[in-house]
Amino acid sequence: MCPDLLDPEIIKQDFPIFKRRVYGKRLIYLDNAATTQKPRQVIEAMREFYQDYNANIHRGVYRLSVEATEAFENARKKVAKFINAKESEIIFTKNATEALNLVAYSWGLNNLREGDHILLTEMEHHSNIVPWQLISKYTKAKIDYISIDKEGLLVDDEVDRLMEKRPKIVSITHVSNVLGTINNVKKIVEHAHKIGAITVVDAAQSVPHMQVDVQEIGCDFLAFSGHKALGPLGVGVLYGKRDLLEDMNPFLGGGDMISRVWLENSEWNELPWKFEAGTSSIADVIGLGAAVDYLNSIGISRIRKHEIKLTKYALETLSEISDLKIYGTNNLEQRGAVISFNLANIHPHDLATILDEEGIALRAGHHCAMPLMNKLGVAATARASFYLYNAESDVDALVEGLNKARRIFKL
Amino acid sequence: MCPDLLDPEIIKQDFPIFKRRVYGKRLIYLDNAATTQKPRQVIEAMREFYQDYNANIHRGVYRLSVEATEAFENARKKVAKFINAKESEIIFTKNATEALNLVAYSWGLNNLREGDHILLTEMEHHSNIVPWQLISKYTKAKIDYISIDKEGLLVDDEVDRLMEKRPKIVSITHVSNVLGTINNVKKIVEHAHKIGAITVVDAAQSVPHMQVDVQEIGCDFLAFSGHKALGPLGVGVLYGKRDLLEDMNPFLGGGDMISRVWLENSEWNELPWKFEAGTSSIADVIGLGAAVDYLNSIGISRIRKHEIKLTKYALETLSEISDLKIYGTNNLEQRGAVISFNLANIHPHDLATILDEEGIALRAGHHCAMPLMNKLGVAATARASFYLYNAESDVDALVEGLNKARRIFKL
Amino acid sequence: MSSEIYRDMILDYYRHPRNYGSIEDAEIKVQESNPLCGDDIELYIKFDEEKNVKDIKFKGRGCAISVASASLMTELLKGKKLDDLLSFSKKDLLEALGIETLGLNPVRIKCALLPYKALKIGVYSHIGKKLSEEEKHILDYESESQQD
Amino acid sequence: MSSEIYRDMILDYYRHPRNYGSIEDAEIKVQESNPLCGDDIELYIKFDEEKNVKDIKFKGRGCAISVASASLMTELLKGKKLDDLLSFSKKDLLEALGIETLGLNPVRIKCALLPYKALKIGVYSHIGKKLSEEEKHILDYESESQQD
Ligand SMILES: Cc1ncc(COP(=O)(O)O)c(C=O)c1O
Ligand SMILES: Cc1ncc(COP(=O)(O)O)c(C=O)c1O
Repeated sequence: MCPDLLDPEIIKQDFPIFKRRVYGKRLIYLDNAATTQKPRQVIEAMREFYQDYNANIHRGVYRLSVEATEAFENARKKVAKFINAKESEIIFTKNATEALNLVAYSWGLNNLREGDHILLTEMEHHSNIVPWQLISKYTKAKIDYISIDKEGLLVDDEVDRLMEKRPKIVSITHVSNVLGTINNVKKIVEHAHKIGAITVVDAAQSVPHMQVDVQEIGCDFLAFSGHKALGPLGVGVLYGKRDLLEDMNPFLGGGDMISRVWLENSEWNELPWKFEAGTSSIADVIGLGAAVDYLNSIGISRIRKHEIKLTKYALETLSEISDLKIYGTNNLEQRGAVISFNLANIHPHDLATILDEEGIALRAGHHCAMPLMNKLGVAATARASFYLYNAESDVDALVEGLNKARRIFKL
Repeated sequence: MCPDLLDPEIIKQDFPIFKRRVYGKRLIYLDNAATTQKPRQVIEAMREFYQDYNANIHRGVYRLSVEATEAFENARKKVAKFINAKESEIIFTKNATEALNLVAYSWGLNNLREGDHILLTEMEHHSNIVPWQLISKYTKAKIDYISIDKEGLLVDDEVDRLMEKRPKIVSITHVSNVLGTINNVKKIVEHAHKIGAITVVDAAQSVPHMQVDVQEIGCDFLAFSGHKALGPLGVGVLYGKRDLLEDMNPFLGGGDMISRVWLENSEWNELPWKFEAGTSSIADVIGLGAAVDYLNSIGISRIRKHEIKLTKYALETLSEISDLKIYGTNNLEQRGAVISFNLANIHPHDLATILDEEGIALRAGHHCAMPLMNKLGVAATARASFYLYNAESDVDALVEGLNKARRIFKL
Repeated sequence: MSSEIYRDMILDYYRHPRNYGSIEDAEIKVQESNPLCGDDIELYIKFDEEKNVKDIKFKGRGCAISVASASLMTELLKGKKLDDLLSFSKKDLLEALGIETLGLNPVRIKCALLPYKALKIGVYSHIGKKLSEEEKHILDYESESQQD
Repeated sequence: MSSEIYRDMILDYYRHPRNYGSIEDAEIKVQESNPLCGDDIELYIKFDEEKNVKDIKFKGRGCAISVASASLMTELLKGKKLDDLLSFSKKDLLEALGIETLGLNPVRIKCALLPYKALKIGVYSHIGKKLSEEEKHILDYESESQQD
């Protein structure tokens, strides 16, 4: 076997959940864009924290607290390194959604006003739409959306046209959680900076699957979730450029984010703590650190290669099923390991129910991207999304399941 | 032994951390107001989730997701019952701080304006001060603070005087995390409602330690953190009255909190999900459910009794140490299991370092209550806070440690 | 096994929805959607002088289960009295669909109950009965407890 | 054992802080606080014509470690050249305090370094050197890495 390629069967052994049976069948987990499974190493890191050194961080003089603080800040170092940022630029939130809201509220409430434009795309997840709608209600700034073409790619001309409105902020997904489209965020960031806009990248679907380097992209902010990258639920990350973060008002107010508080006003803590109000989800952060270690031990570029190979195989075998419509581009360089599709007029929910019986976990619905569904002209799609532990045999099982659905629905 | 009384030594056996040694000594954990230790049952519930049925909730048709959703919403039922609320009134946040910010932003940004008053107290935690300062900057509403007397109790006359300014919102801690003072929140809520104010109770230090019934208190909102109640870090709770929550704008925007999204605007999901944007910290919520089960199995009123007994013992034995000043009331009915003190002119940090060597985890600092510190005329205090697993022997160890400190500082 | 739900009856109702369409001069018009999948239903009811259901129709997009459920429900309720609409229960519908015993999971039961929810909301508002806190809660609770 | 830090020297410096007070016409005046405990320090430095430290004083509230550290630092720096202030290192201070080998935990080392941080911020701003992103980061980083 080529040492460059992953062996998903070996990797699966690190993930306790694959021991479980679903209706007596092996678990075929194809909902990685929603959340990923957790390796033993991550589960253990959290258990160890709670059993050995559970304590609140930063302000404790005693041993447990010192150990917890060290592990917590060490996880921050790991995350910073993982995306090539400085530690003080890594803010822990509860998920990508909170990270995006942080920017919308903290930067948006203080910098947007009537007549200003916010630039998004038609393929955004609700988490990168609704916060801006909320802020646009408060500030009366207007939202524009870059449209997509039939292949599911952003229309270049539309980018140019909408940039001419001189948006104050441009917030764009790196990888679509429905189409799999990988956007050229570096190019869009460059364009946006030329016209003086602030840039935000929603990297929820990219950081877990491919090398993401914030210096290389050049964006001002970048958000992702730990739980989509083998980490625990309950921790997300906002990267922000130091200068911007320093100038910004805090978002949540409370413990840990202040340096001094009086009755009338307060002084903020240094970065990154200025943006981390209240007690952090310490165990989850430490778990995320362990997830980063695990990803590094496998190698993110090997994961990407594995996913390309699997996606290629899936696109090929799925396209052999008649009446099956796949959304998004066939260009593997521009596509992550996410495949949305519809089978004839079988509703995705019905598909998912039939597949469930085969032990296949597949998502059906609007994938928190209703505007995109409208654009595609459907209410919902079925979606298979892969990760390092998925194998071609999982794709084969999916194909078999879809054929069963065809039979049930008498197609 | 009286069956009504807890045996902390037996309870300790449920908490794996007490097996650990600190500098070769047994761990004496007296920082429960910061965060509590976790019983095996809680740690196991989370491990089980990650190993057996880790999946995203609500929108998954497949088995794992159905199981995860069931466990998640079941935890909500438990929490609702625990404080006598309806399920749809229980919103999961990441901590009490986020819960308080949710009210400040969601209700405050939309209802406060110049000339309005916000009423707090001098004994609030930063998490119930700073969010209001932030919102007051946006809305130009003014904050008033009810002052405290020498015993650490709210001054009744001041309550009356400041209510006459007709505050739009009154936000008050149930139990002070520094003084231990138990405020008569029911009375203050009644007063506030008479003048038409919205009421918020910061129950971070009460819910874990005593029976809290939101119907009985009658407040509009109530916030607390799971991690201070044997639960995991990463989950907090906001209770809100249904009518109010229905009328309110959402706080964080994103997945799960919408019913429909278009490019221009969105429709919100039903309660409580309208306020739960993005992927929830599912494992932590399930862990909190297990913590509630555990607390119920012991009985919250037994815990309160145990704490009163322990606090009484601690107040008595500590007061025998000369030069030791204890803050707060001696009336055990009005005091939680929190004791802040200073020993002569030994700085609390120095005290904590000396105690640390004895395996004693004790907090030293401003306890996220700087305005209160200013009122007390100190920069910091030492603080011992108890929970169900603490015993009189822990208090004895503390006294011994303090005597050692006296010797080192040649008092 | 839950794929047993896809029996001929259900598939037939799905392929050939009964009472599909809208009623211009309906006394009851409701729109309900399932936030979990984006499916929605519009329900129309027209009464005759005796307050019996003269016509009942639905429109919308949905899965086999929700469309079959709406088809069946409209068939069951045509000609019925207003009181019957009020007493018509979740259980009645699920039994008629024959899915009570299939161990269908709660998310899919929610699909089956989308027409039911539309019906209840429509009928209550038609009789001008402002639902109390408690009643709204029960209605919601039903759907909530189905969901989890 | 970390309580060894409370040796006679440290306790003596704590009880009888050296160079305690303020300097009216100081060229350098800085206020720094430790957000973790609320302690703060004010540092004053006055130079003579040759740019040697003519007087140096501090004020504020703090624990034995930070007060002793400030006392000692001011003693060490009195009469020194501006350049010496610039090259004065974290290590110099910790060695002088004799706490490098005590395994003191990072939170408490932060206490010992509060006067040092005030000194660096004051001296840099005195020589009008606008700290670069990078240099600020290093200064912060020092305190951060001490903290965790
Ligand atoms: C009274 C009080 N309110 C609020 C909080 C904030 O809790 P958390 O840090 O979990 O958000 C705390 C604890 O830190 C507290 O003691
Ligand atoms: C592209 C994208 N952005 C944002 C999110 C939100 O992530 P979370 O729910 O963890 O906040 C997701 C996943 O749900 C996503 O796929």
